[in-house]
Amino acid sequence: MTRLAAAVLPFLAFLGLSPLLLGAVTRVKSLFAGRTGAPLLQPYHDLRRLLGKQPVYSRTTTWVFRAGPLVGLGAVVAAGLLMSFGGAPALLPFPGDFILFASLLGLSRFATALAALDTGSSFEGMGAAREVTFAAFAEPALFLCLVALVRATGSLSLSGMLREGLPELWRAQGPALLLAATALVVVALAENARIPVDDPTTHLELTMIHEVMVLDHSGPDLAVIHYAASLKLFLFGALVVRLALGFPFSSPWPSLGVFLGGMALFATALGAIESTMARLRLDRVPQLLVAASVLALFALVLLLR
Amino acid sequence: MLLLALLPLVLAPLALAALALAVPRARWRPRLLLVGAGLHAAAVAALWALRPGPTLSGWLALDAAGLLTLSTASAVFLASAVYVQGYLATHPERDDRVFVGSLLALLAAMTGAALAQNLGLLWVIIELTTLATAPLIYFRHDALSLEATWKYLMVCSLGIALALLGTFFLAFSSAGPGGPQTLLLPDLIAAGDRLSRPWVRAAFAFLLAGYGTKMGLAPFHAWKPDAYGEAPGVLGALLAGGVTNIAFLALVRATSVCQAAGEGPFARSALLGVGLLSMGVAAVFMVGQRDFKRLLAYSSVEHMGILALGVGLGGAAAAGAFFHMVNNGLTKGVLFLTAGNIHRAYGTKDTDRVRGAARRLPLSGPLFLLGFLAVTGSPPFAPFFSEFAILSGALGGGRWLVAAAYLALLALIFVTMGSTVLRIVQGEPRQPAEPGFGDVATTAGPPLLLLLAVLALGLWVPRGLLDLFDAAAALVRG
Amino acid sequence: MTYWTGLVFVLVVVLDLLVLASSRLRGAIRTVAFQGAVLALLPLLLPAPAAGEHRVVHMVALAVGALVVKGFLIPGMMLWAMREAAIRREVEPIVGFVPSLVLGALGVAAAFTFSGALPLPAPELHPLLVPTSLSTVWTGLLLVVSRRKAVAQVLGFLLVENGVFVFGVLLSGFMPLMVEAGVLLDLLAATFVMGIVIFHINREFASLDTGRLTSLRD
Amino acid sequence: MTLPALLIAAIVLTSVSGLLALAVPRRPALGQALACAALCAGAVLGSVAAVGALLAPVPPALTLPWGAPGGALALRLDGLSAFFLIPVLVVPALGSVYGLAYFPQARLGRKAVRLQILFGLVTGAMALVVTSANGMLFLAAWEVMALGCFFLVITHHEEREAQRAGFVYLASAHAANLALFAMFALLARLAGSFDFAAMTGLRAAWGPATAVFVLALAGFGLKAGLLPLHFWLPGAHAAAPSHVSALMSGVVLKTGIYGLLRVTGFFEAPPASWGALLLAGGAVSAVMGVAFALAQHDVKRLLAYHSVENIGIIVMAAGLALLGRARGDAALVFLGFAAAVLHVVNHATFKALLFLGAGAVVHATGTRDMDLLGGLARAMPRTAALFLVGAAAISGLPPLNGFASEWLVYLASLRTVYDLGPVPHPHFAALGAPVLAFVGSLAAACFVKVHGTVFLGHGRSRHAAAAHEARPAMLVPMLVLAAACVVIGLFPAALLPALAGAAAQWSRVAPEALVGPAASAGASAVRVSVTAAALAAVVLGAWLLRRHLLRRGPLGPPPQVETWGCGYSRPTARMQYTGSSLADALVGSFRWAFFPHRRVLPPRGVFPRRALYRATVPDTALERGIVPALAWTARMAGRARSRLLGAVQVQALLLAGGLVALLLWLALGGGAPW
Repeated sequence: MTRLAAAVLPFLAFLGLSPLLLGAVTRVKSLFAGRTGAPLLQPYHDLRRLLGKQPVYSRTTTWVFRAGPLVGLGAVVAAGLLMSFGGAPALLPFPGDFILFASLLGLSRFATALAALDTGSSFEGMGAAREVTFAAFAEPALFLCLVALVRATGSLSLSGMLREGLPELWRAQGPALLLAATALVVVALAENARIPVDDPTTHLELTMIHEVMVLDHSGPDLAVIHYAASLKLFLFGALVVRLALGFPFSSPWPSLGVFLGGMALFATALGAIESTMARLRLDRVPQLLVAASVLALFALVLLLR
Repeated sequence: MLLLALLPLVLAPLALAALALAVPRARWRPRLLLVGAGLHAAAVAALWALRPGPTLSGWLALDAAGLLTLSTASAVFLASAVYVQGYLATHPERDDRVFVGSLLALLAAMTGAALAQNLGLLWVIIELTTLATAPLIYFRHDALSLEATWKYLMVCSLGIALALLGTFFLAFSSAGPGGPQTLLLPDLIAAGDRLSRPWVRAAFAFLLAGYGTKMGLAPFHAWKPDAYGEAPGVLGALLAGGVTNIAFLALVRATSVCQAAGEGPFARSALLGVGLLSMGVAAVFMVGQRDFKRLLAYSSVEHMGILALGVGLGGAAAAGAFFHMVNNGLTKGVLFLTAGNIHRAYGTKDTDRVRGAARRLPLSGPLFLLGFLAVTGSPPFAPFFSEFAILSGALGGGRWLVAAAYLALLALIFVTMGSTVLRIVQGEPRQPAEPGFGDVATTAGPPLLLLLAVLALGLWVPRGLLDLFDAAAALVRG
Repeated sequence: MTYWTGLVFVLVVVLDLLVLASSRLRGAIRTVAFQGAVLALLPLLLPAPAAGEHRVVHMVALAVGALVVKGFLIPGMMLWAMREAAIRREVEPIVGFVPSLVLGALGVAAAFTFSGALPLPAPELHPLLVPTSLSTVWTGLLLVVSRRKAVAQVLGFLLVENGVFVFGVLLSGFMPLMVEAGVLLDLLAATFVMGIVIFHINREFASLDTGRLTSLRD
Repeated sequence: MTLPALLIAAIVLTSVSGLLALAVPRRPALGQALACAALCAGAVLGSVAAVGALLAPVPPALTLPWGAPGGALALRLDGLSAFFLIPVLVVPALGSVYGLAYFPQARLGRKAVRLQILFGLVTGAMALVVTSANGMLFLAAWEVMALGCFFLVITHHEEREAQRAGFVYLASAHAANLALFAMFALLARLAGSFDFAAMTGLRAAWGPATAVFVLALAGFGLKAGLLPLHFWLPGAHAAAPSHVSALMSGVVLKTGIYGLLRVTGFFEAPPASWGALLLAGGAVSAVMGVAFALAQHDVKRLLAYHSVENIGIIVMAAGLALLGRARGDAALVFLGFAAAVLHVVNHATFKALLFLGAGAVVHATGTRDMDLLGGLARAMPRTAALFLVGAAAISGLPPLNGFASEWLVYLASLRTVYDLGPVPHPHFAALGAPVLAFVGSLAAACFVKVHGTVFLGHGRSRHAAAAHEARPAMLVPMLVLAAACVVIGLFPAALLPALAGAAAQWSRVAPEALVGPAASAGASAVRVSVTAAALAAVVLGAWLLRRHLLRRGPLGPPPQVETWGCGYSRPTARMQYTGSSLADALVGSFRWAFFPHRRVLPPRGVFPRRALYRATVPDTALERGIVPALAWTARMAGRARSRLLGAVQVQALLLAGGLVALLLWLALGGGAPW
């Protein structure tokens, strides 16, 4: 029973706390800007409000438009099943699960981008184009990081990679892991449409990526999209935190606490980055991602040495 | 009895030729051709079963190589004879007296050459084929065909004169003390190293130049595109399926004497070089060729080169060369006969103006395409298997460079020939069809049958035929 | 006998060079005819082997046949063709007479060199035999290549045949008469056919200039 | 009936099935239906034989005498053959059903009859190719297939495009054939026979074996469309009727893969360099294939380039399997082989599905230019949905079959960096994983572009406006293929034991050594299925929730409005993002490899009237490599052909010169310089 709870509870935390993570990031940014800012739980209010609203659908759209958010959410939740939060292994770990993990995120992107194109709007087309373009560069970087981790840990599953022997590894292969972690952070920023790749708060349609793709979604659909976005951020946060913290967890419960603390740190760091950096010009984004790939490749080379 | 078997095969067509010159009614003459071809084919078929021994004190005899050449020529001639019935019907204005007579004389000459075992006699008969074909090339009686005839006569006569010199050289080689003093092939071969080797080598050089001219090997091929281009398609079929094979046979005979005299390696490497050169020259001249009959002429140069290459490689490749001789003869029959049909239907042989042959000639067009595929060595047509045998021979002998050059040239030739052939066959015809020049049974049937024969040889080669190729190759096996 | 044979061979080579140098067609035809006649006499000069009666008949038949064909029939046909077709007399060289002669001389030299490599099978054969034959063949080829008129090319062909004939004569020892007769008949027929074609060419193009015959090319 | 008899029945039945189209001249539709039924029956028989062979302990085999020199009618149905045989028969059968509506004999007459005959012939020849156990038989069947495909490509031979594509195809097929001639001649020389049985177990010694491998790579690579030998492929696939494209892309290309696997399987312990070469070549093919695909406007050309990509992935997997054999790593052998073969099957299903879907679109709209289409999901919703399944599958997205096989490729390539035994592994192979990820995300981008531009948004031209849903005969094959994509994607574990058996036969590794890796991969594959189920559950749950919320809503059904134009109130269809603009940034990063043809009419003046920008990206290998090389050859040949040759004097000179050269050579000793 305890084991089951130890496995399920982190997953529930993932489902429940991810909007909070978003709230925390926003809060940190407000603090940096010298404002009080919205309450931490504001994302939950937003979601509830959107769920209660009546949606509006364009005449141009088809079922693809309506299915997009649902598939996007489903994929991210399913990816959560493979991710280890806290000290416990994931719900469904298996060798090679990280490939499925990345592919599920790809599925979510695929669905969202198609839904955007279904509106026939040039703005949303633009957003979809940017999303798929940047993803194409982010994906190899992500995989290079993961291959480096496979090499470092000798495990093919996310849970295995992120649990066993990480502290010793940091001692032995610190520089390589640092490189990989840095690359992973860049990928996380790009995948989640954060600064410096994208600005989630901007309202200039011509410069946005993720936000412009969902311009036509409204009501419950928009709620689902926002929720899925927060889940995705949480997933990447977990990946970074689990890699960066790298200390042993003897028992599941304290480790969950430490993990959540780590996520808070992640939120703070993210807020700090977003407040101190400017958004990159769009055509520079691939360069950033290629640079991340090069870092990860370098890490891999160090590990293979 | 033995005399009866071989000699009439030569004399009967000659008699018919004389009859053709004498018959006053133009309507009957083409029928004579049918009679001659039919009888000849039947007699050749009988030869397969009977295999009579030598006659005229060994001057005429039937060996494996001769039988193969003779059978190919007979088959192509039969197809051509049927074809001529339809062909002459579209040209009622031309006098066919000389045409039919020459064709029958050509048949007699080809038969004689296939059977001749005396090299002097062989030369005389081959010179006769030159003279018998000259009027056929001039059949159209216009300036261009006249030019082609002149070049053909001049170049071939010169070449054949060199072959005569080579033949005399060979005789000289046997004239020394202890020599057999003969031009009879079996005696020369039996003499072996009693022949004078320098003379044998010199003889082979002259015979290669001479019979190579007749065969159309580069650089002795210059007459070929002109003659094939201007002569009626049916003559192209006969030249490519009969006369050039006869010349090849003569070269094989010369090679076998060289072989016996211990000069086999010399002869074979000369053949190899000339063979590859012919393929290369053919490739160069096929690129961008705008006259499809000349294109076929260069294809003939290429395949003569392949034959020379096969004999030059020796061993298994030589058997492949004999197989290829049969295949090439039959396939060229398909190509030249259909090319003649296309030429007549469009009134031009300029590939820029011939389009959509498959539409306008629903049989000849596709047959032309299939003939092209067959001749370039696409399975399951028979030439594939013979070309493959030659390739295997090259690789088996460790001749990597030769194999590579062979493959590269085959590929290049396929591309260049294919681009022209496809342009002709595909698409929509630009002008409406000229009336009266469509496919009829007599003009489209013979190539169809020849193609079926080529296909059948690809699907199933009888054991006996394979043995025959081996027996023929044994003459020149190194 | 050997002395006379040698003289004949030298004469044949000189006649080769004379053909190359002649600027008039008739003269060239006559020279070739004369060469053919000289060669026809060659069998009679040869050492008679111990073959007996049969051989003598053979030799005489060959000499007479060659004399008739080479010395009279063929030149007669060609002169007739020239008259009938009203062919102009000039030879019209592509390669000038002097260079032709130089090339001819070079060919003769090369023929002598080359024949050095070929051992004579029988000691009684004259050493000039092979070089004479090869020189004549070479001159014939040279004439075909370097002259513009169709008639001159036929002459070249005849020269080549003359060169080849030198050998044929010497082989009469064991070459059957049938073959030699066939060779001569073929030559006659070939010249006849060529004559017909020349006639047609003249009718078609109103000229015998082979420069007109270059429409067929790639 | 024994398995060989079933197989022969299948081959004969499929080969001659097309002739039935002539059976009822009065009722062409019935004739076509009969031919189609015969083809389907043959496919069923053959599939039964294949399944039986997979279950049989010993591969069924049969040998009959044949008259061709060195040839024998030898058939053998081992695991490799069986896995290829099923798609090779089923995809054409489905294509033929599709043809009932797409290419009706009743309307098209002789053209359709010809196509039907060739369709069956090619199918039978392919079945023979993948089951023959004799080199000569293989070559003969191979060429029948190649020639049949040529005639299929020039079905519309009155169109210039088809003529050119057909010629390029024919030339490359012939070049491939020549390479294979030489390869089999060498193999026969090494083995002493044309029988595959004799060739099995050859030592991979340096020299002839390398030559065999290089020739196989050239010949089979040309057929499979491995970059840069893919140049014939886009044109041929675009010009052929769509069910022919499905046949060619779905299965004909795979015969090249089959040949490559078969020939490398002959050798004992192939050198690691072979595997490395295949891996590298496959990776280049995959990346450049998808890059070229992104740059296309023509939906069928685009799909054709995706074939190049997927062939690249398959070849990568095959290379990994060879590396495994070189290193003696059974797990790598299994993963690589299973990945290659499974991806072959998968690509056959989803690529056939996509081509059939594209065919339905072309049929309905009359154009292949995606930038003229749009919004077809409303006119043809079923086609759109089925196409979407194929698009997701080819992008390697879970839970469809494309993911299952690519997952195995990932595992195989990662195999070289973890859990290693004592043998040194080539670590560079692990770079296959990021390459695959790159390829996968580019493919996803490309299919976002295709589906988004063709089926979603507004119609961009009158072509799109005239669209209609595909006929049932066209939809049913697509449905079957889509179902196959889903089923294989959900239950890949079911196929792994059979793949392990085939891998053991292919590599001659002891079957027991492969059981462990297969079992562990199978256990993981089950978890993939569970995750997929979870995904489906969440989607369903969210859908139910939304339905509930909408029902409860106080304002009635959701209002239908115009798409919000960010304040712009009169949007037109032409303002949409086109496929070209969607892919522009990605295409831009491959600018170094593209040589686009541009037609630009820039806007001029204050009130520009008409402006135009049109860029097409032709195939670099064809337009910058092959065509210029051939043109150069033609120019050089033209120069070599002197006009002087027309003169009889020059012809005689040639003769004399040839003779003099021969005599000179003789005088110099007459030795052979070669």
